[in-house]
Order: sequence, then structure tokens, then C-alpha cells
Amino acid sequence: MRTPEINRKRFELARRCVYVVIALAVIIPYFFNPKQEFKPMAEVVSVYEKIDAMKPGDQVLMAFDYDPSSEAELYPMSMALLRHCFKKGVIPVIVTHWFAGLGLFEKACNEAAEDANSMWGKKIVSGRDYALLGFRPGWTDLIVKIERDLKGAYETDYFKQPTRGMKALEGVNSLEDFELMIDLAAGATVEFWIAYGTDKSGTPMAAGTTAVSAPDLYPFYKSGQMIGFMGGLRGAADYEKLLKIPDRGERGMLAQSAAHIIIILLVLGANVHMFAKRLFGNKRD
Amino acid sequence: MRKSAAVIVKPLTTLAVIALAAMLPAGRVAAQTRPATTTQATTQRAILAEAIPVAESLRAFDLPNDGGKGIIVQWAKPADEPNGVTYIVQIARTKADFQAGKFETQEVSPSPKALASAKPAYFGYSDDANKLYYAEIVPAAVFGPAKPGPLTPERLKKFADKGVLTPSELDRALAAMKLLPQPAPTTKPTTSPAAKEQHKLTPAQQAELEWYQVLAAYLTKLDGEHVDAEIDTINSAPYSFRLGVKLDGQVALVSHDGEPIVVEAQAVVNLFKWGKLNNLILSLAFSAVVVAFIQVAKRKPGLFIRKIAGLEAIDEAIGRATEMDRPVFFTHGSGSVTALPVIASLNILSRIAYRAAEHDSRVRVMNQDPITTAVSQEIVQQAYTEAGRPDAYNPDEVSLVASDQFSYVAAVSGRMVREEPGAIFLMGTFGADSLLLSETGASTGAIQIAGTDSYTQLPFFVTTCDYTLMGEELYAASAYLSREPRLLGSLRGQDVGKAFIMIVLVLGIILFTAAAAVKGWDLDWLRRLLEASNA
Amino acid sequence: MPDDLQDNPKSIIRHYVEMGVLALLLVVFLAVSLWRQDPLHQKDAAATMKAIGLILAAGLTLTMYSFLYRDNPLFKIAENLYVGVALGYMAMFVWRQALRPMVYEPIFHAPTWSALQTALLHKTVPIIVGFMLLTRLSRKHGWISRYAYALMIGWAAGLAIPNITNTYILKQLYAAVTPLQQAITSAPNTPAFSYDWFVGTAGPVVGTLVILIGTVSVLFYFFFSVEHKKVGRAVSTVGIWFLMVSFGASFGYTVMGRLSLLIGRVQFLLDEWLKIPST
Amino acid sequence: MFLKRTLPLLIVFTIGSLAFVHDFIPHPLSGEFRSEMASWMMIIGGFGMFLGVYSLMHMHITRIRQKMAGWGYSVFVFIGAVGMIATGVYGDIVGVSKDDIDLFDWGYKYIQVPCGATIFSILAFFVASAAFRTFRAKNMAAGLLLGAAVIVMFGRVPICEAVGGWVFNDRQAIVNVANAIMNYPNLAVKRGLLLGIGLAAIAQSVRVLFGVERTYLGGAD
Repeated sequence: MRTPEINRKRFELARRCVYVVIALAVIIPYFFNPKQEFKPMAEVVSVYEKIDAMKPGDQVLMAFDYDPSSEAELYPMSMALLRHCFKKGVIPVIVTHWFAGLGLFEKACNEAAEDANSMWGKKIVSGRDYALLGFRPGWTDLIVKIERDLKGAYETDYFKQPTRGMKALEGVNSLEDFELMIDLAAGATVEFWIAYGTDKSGTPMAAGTTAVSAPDLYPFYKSGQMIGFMGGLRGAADYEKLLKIPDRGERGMLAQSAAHIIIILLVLGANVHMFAKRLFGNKRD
Repeated sequence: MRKSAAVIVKPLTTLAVIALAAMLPAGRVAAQTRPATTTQATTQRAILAEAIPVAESLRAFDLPNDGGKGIIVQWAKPADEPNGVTYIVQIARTKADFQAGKFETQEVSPSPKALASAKPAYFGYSDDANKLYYAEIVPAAVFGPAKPGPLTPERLKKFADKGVLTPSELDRALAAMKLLPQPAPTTKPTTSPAAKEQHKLTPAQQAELEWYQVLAAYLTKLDGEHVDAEIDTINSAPYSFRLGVKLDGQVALVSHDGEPIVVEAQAVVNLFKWGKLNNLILSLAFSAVVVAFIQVAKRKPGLFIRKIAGLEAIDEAIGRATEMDRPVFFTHGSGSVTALPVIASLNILSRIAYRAAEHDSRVRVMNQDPITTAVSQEIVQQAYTEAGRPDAYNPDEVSLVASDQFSYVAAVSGRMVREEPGAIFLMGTFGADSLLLSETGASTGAIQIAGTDSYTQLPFFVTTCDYTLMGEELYAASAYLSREPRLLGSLRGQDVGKAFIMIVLVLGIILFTAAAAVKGWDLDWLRRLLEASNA
Repeated sequence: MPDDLQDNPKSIIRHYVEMGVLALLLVVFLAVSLWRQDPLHQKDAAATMKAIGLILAAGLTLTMYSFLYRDNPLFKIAENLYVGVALGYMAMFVWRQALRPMVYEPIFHAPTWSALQTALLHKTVPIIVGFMLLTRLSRKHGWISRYAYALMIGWAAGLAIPNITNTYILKQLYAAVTPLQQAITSAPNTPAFSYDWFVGTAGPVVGTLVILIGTVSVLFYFFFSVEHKKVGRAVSTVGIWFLMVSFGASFGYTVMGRLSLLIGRVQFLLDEWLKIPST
Repeated sequence: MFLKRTLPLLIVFTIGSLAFVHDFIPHPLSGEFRSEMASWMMIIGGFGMFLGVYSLMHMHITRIRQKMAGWGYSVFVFIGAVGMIATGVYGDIVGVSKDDIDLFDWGYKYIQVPCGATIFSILAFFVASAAFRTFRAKNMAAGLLLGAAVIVMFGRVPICEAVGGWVFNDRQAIVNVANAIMNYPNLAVKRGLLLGIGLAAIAQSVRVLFGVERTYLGGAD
């Protein structure tokens, strides 16, 4: 086992060296921007195609279930999705289980609306072209409620406007009325949405998650409970690539490549060191 | 030669027209079809005659397993289905309405999705379902309810007549209505005219307008409820149906002796979702198994559980902490006391505290949830008492350090660095805090034992801790240590469930693979058993 | 001064040196911030507040990273301020997004008498139960909150059984038993042992078998009713191998996510605080 | 005893059975019932959040009042919380127009957002150092862990397509291997775990419904 004092000092030194190397690997690529070629992953393509095939005026229920701490991974996804919706005239209806992200979601809507104005000359108005419904407590109960009665769960939206009679919500009042449900989640909400929402209503479901929970989505994806998903910053980059609007996702890919290579080299180096020690019979350690 | 070319080309153009028609609103369909010439008409008649389904196969019945919304019309797929035909279902309130021409039409274009096999919940999985077409008809979608118009003074008065508004409220609403911004003909992109108009109002008027908007929302809600009630009435009435085939604007109805056949059906409110029968049976069976084994475990305390790696390590770690005269740290992560792994970890805590009390080493418990803290205090105190050292218990050592994920991490990390524990137990529910804690813990040189069912976090524990109780191993460990019947029994029940699943997996794959090779073996029963459905 | 520095003169000196370095860094940080953000020469109050905000945000970001080197007073201040702001934000949003629209407005801002009656009909019970939940704070009357817990937990448990059976068990089981059949029936007609055959036919069939073996062995690993000996031992070892591959994959995938978070912060610092445009 | 233990357990059983049964009934009234209960739970949940706010506030106030070790730092918690609440209430009552500075938003944007994102991003360093320290192919299991991690890590960044094109003459070669790991062994394990979790969650619910599990009631009596 570990712990003699010398080992701990070496351990601390190694740790800090790794920190510095990682910091450099992330900072340096910021100043370079070579063209990065990559093919979007199939999971992401199916989400993109689903939205791209929608008609103007179709509604998509989006749950932005994250907060500022996961901003780096999920905010680019939100932006890409919102831009895509605004471009196609699809109406995103945004709900959340995480109140702490609300300020971010408002910002995302405003930014995407400005982009729509500058890129396609579309004027995006809250309540008509999108609905930011905001937060309600209750976790699974919120989903159970939305599954049947969205306007009952949200009598008013985030801007205190009544949802009944709202243009953006015309013709939708339960989950099955939506063409698609997308959950951008930093936690376990995807599974809640599947179990208590889309599996019951039959609405197609997609998700975007932080990279840590993306591997857990494969069973749902392969069983058809989900049409596709975006995992981590790479998922966002793929979507941006499909949408042809490069932003933070694609911009981060070089740093991502660099840091991954560094970590792989560190790990392989350490292994080579270990095997070399074994082979040449170092007595210490 | 030319004729046969027409036979090939015609259906293709028809297909294109149908595809176009599907994209356009229904009313425009007629405009898209050109009148057919005489020779084409004769060929079409021949094709249509071929396409008409067998009269006996036409049936209409209540859509099963729903709340009285839909009716199903089904008919057999003609043996030789010509290209380009569309089926039409004509829906009327009574038989007589057909003669009067008062009926609506729903089109079904032939595709695998229109086949009964696309809805196994209603038609099963047998090959026969591939020979049936069906149309799901929701009367309210065909004979839609009257849409309530916008709020007008007249409609407000009607609400007042119904008693929804008191006379004074009516007057107030009428007055507020006049303050509403008039729709301006031009819209400027910068500020909406509504916003501009509102700037001119006095604060009192503004308040009235806001009140009116709340009222309008409330009245819209009542309208919605009214429409819902109307939809229910429309759906629950009996309806008559005729079936026809359509080709390029020509329609031929399914007839008997020259008389179009009319079938009738009425939607009924059902009381059980038969498609979920498998779910009900499985849920009840599994529940019964769990409850039964809990009873068994209560009577026979010695239910077998296999040894779990990492359990001996608990004693070893405590022993080592004692040797080095360092404290033992324990955290539950971020779960509340209702979370399964927290309950399990509380049992392990009890054991650890008992051991630590025996060895005379200190235990620090750090929590993120006030209720978990209270329960932990009780448990540690009891463990100290059982070990015969009630005086050594210090309630300050079991404490709430923060109730927010990242500040909790910071507080616990700080203590780890400062107090240098000999052993660290991380057992419970973990999120992103898992690696933050275990990596800091590793830097202190303590033995770390983790246990969680938060699967996303397991990779980090596995890499940074000395031992990790993965998933259900945590429950098993806690049952093993505490001999608690409710845990032992339900663990055994879960094992039965797992055995069942393993058998189904292996047998299922063998059977389905065999069925794919043998023609006509549809395995309807097995699919019905496994397919999850919500109807 | 931290408690762990007793009377050791060496560590006291070190402590003061560290504090000095910290103060120096703080001065450098403020100088750079004033230079790049220039809050004093902005066109209006909003721009000034934005500049100050960016300086604060950058300062907090750097302070948080200082924990990687060692715990320090600035970090503690930043961390506690963060906890406080998060708490205040939460308190406001419990009100703004939960209690106000769901409880306060339907009752106190009911537009009409009949609307008030409807609201009371639907909200009275949950409000009472909600207040019962608050009794948890009292030692003496804490037991009343049990009714609220009973209602919430009973409801959640009852709902969970059929829905979890549906989503976690039935859907997954069905997805797990069908593919081999699909792989055979939907396999493209390609010559055996060609590249396309490996990708189109052999791949999915082998993959399906891998999934079957993996799922069964993992389930068996978590099987506690029998001792893992002989065959059982082999199966559970295979289960462990599968677990390790999956953990490795998760770890690898997660590295990506965790790095993205760092990239996000670096982009913030360089782009918004230092105003260095990215190429 | 009846009021403190039996009645709550009876409520659990009754309400749980109702929730269970109504999932199998297609009748519209049954849907109404579920919907109404869900709104109740949402309101109760709102009160539950208040509980969290209160207990944390209470804890820090006590720390300051009793001058516990490090209480000075608790003052900052207090400053943050009170500042946010005060500006928020001000915004609600007086109202902040679009052109004014909303201090509540300001606090959120420049304190909460950067702090949360930064603390979380520290994990990037930890993940790297954990990988560096512990990924050693000492035995079969560790080797598999290491191999899968390296392949997936590499297969998820764009550069692997360039390397794949260069080494294997197929840009997707490494990506395909990474995808195969995700799609087959990873899927198998995750599915196995999911089935296990499903069973465990159902068993837990059954224990709760039948009153076998009652830790959540808390307290001894």
C-alpha cells in the first residue's frame, strides 16, 4: 500500500505537474484554429434530422435540466438547438427542473433570437416563436403533470404571461401533442422523462447530456426509447457542424484533442515506465 | 403498348399527387387532380374493381384500452393491391347522413404503417396482422367541436349569465376591455405597439389591464374545459362508416349487391389497459416474491448471502487507522434519508462506529442532509452504547457541513487535508462530488473504501479507492453486516427477479432466432409477454 | 491563521510567505483587470457594472483554482459567498417560480370570486400538507411532517412500480431479445468474409452475442444467493471484465466532459476578461 | 402511536395503491386524478424546497451567533444570501425595467455562474491526475479498463479521424472501434445494471408500500 512520506511528496509533485500540463494543453490551443475535420456521430445526426424534417409551427418540448456548473457542456447544445428551431420556424417550449439555470436559459433564448434576426432576418418574439415556461418543483410529478396537462402545470410562463391563449402553445396541452421532446440534462432527469413521460405518451424523445452520463444512454437509444442524443461538448460540436453555425462546441474541439492526447500520453508513459521497471527489476517501489 | 405504359406511369403520377396532397391542406386536394380521359377512366375502373377489399372483412369497433376516444375500422388487404390507390373511410353520424352527403372522409394510404401489424397492442403479432389495414378514427377530430371565439363584450355577458362573473366584475371587465391596445396596422421591429400603448396608461389603468389579462386567461381555461366536455360528447356518440378506394379522384365503395356497406360502432370508455397486462402481472409477481422473502427472512435469520470482497477491508481499514492514531471519516454523499443507498450505508455506518468504538478510534461523519444527520447521530450513539463506550460518543463529530453539493465538497476536502484521516468511507449517493472527494482523499494517503449505486460515478471510485462496493454489492454488504430481514429478504427477492431475467434473455434470444428461421412461427405469446405497451 | 500551524517556526514563515504571494497576485490581478476592463471609463452605468462584474467573475474563477495549490482565505471567502448567493437565488426562485405562481397568485390574485373558489378547491389540501412538511423543523411537532412524507413517498412508490417495470425491465428485455433475429433477417446479401460481410452481418451478430453474454454475466455478478465457485466464478469474472470495459469507456467519455468544463472557463477568462479574441 | 406511526403507514399504502392501480386504467377520470395529484405534489414540493433554504440559513446564523470556528466566513454566506434576496424582492416590488441594472441578475451572472462552473471544472484536473496515477495494466481487469478508456478518449476527439486516415487509410477506423465499445460491451453492462436498478427500485417501492421500510419517517417513536 501507499503512504510513506517520500511517496506522498512525489505524489503531490506529480499531481501538480499534471495540473500544469493540462492547463497548458487547454490554454495554448485557444490561440490556434486549424480546420478540424470530423464526421458527426450517428446519435446526433438523427436528432438533427428529426428537427430538420419538422414543419414551421410544430412544437418541441425542451427541458433544460442543468445549471451554471454544467454550462460549458450543455449551453452550446441549447444554443444550437434553439438556433435550429428558430431557423426552421419550429417552436421550442422550454421547461426546467433546475431553477438555478433559469438566468442562463433566458440568456440563451435572447442570444438565439438575436442570431435569428441577424442571420435570417427573423423576428423572434417570446410567446409567439418560443415559450420559456420556467421552473416548477416536483421532479417526476412535474413530468406526470406535463404528460397530461402542460398549461395546468404552468399557468403562467417565466415572464408572468398567462399560458392559456399563448400563440406558441396553440394546440398543445399534453406531452403527446409535441412532435419531439428533448431533455438537456446534467443529472438523472433523462430517465425520469423516459419513464414518466415519453414512454407513456409515445412522443419521440432525444437528449443531450454531460459526457459523464452519455454512456448510460445507450440502452435507451438502442431500445428505441430515444431517437438520439448528444453527449458532451463533442455532441454540441457535431450539432453545430450539421447546422453549419460553428460556435463554442467546435471551437473547443482542438483543446479537447490536445488535452486528450496529453492524458493518453501520460497514461501510456506511466505504463511503459511500469513495464520497464518490471522488466529490468528495479528494487525500489 | 401505350396502354401498358399508362398502367405503369399512371400510378407513379398518382403517387406523386398523393404525396403532394399529403403536404397540402385537405381542401386543395381536389384542385390538384386532373379530370381523367375516357380511356384512362376505363383502366382505372378496372384497377379500382381489383382494389376493393372483400366486403366481409370490413369491421368497425371500439378502440380497446382507451378512455372512450377512438373507433377502429379494419379491412382485409386485397390479395393483389394495385399501385397508387388510397383507401378512404367515410364517417357519418347516422346511416341516413350518407344519402344526404353529410359525411367526412379520412384517407389511409397503403404503407406498412397502415397495416394492423404496426399496432401490436391491438392486433397482436401474428402474421395475420400483416393482411389487415386499419384506420383509427377519433370522431372529435373529424366533427370538431365549435371553437370559442375571442373574448367580446357579448361573450363576457354570457359568462356573467352563467354566474362565472358577478355583475360588478362584469362591469370592471368591460371597462378594462376598452383599455386594450387596438391592433395597429403596421408593426415596427423595435418596440411592439402593445408595449408602446401601455406606456401611455396610468398606473391604475395598467393594473386594471393586468387584472383583465388574468381574467382572460381564467376564462380561456373555462372555455377549454367546455370544449373538452364537448369533445367527450362527440366522441361517445355512435357513428357509421363506409369504406372506399380512391384512384386519381375516382372513388369506388365497398358494396354488397350494389349497395354500399355501412358498419356502425361507438367508442366506449374502457376500464383496463389490456396491453399492460404483462406489466401488471410482472409487477405483482415480483412484489409478491419480495414480500414473501422478507417474511421468510424474518423467520429464518440465517438467509445465505455470498461473501463480498471489500467487507474484510472495512475492519482492516479501521484497525490501521487506530494503529496510526488517525480518525476515520465517513460520508453519505448527497442523498436524502429516503435514498436506497443511504439507507444501506446507514447500516454500514452502524457497524463501522461499533468497530471504531471497540478500537477506541474516532469517527467523523459528515453530512449534506439535515435529516440524514439526525438519523446518523442516533445510529452512532447507539453503536457506541452497544460497544460499551457510551461516554466516548461526541455528537459534534456527526455533523451537517453544508447543504449544497460543491460547498460540501470543499468543506469535506478541507477537513480531509487538515485532519489526515487513516480511513475514509464514501458510501451513499454521489454525483460529481465522487471524484472531488476521493481524489483529495487519495492525496492524504488514507485507505479509501467506497460504495455507491450511482453507476456513473463508479469508474472514479474504482480508479481512486482501494475497495469499491459496486451497486447492489452495497445493499448486499449492508444486509450481510446488519442481518436486517427487510434487506436480506428483498435482496433474495431481487435475485429471483434477476434469475428470471437471465432465463428470459437466453431463452428469448434462442426462441426468436429459431422463429426467424422457421416460417409461420410468430411467437405471438412471447412478444405479448415482453412488449411494453401503454394501451 | 489555520489551526494546523502550531508553534512550528518553519511553517509560520511559510504561511506568511504564502500570504504575501497571495496579496501580490491579488494586486497583479486587479492591475490587469483595470487595464483590460477599465470600469472607470465606460459610457454608462450598465457598462461599468458589466466591467466590474466581469472582473469579479474572473477573480472568483481564479480564486477557485487557487484551491488546487492549497486552501487559502480568499478561496474560503469566495466559496462562502458562492454558497450565500446560491442560497439567496434559491430562496427567490422558490418564491418566484413555485409558491407565487402555484399558491399565492391563484388565491390572492384571483380575478373573480368563482376563480377564487376553484383555486381554493384545488389548492387547500396541498397547502395544508405543505405546512405540515415544515413542522419537520420543530423537535416537538416534527412527527406531523410524517403525513406529508407519507403522502409524497407513497405516491412516488406507487407510481414507480408500473413505470419502472415498463421502462427499465420490459422495454430493455424486449430490446435485448430481439436483435439477433433482426441481425439475421435484415442482413444484407454480401459474400461471406468480405469487408461488408464483417460490418453488415458478422458485426451485429457477434455484437448481439456480446451484449447477451455481457448482460447475463453482469447480472450474475450481482447475484448474491449462491457462492461464486467453479462455473459461477468464471461467469462472474467475465462480468467483472465487462464492468471494467464499461467503466473504462465511461471514464474516457467523462474525461471529455470534464475537460469541456475547463475549456469553457479558459474561454471565459481569455475571451471575456482579458479580451483576447480567439483566432 | 396510531397517529405517529400507523396512520402515516396506512396513508402510504392507500395512496401508493391508488397510484399503482390508476396506471392501468384508461378512464379519463383516472387521468384527471393523476394530474390533480401531480399538481398537489408539485405544491408540496415547493414547500419542501423552502425547508432546505430555511435549514441552511439557520445553520449559518447559528454559526455566526455562537462564533463557531470559521464563523467569519459564514458572514459572507449571509451577505450573499441577504444581498440576493433584497435585490430580488426590490425587483419584484418596485420592478426593474430593461434598461436598468438588475442587481439580482448581476449577482447571478457574475457570482453564481462563474463559481459553479469553476468548481465543477476542477474535476478536469482531478480526472487527469486520477487517470495518470491509477491506469496501470497490472492485470486483465485493469488492462481492460485502461484500454477501453484510452480508445474511447481518443475516439471522441476529431484528431483521431486524421490519425485513422493516416494509419489505417480509413478516417472512421478508430471511431468505429470506440463506437463498438460503446454500442456492445458498454451497452451490455449498462443494460444489466439498468435491469438490476429497476428490480432494486421496485423492491424498494414494495417495501415502502407495505411499511417494511420506514427509515424515512425518522425519529425513534
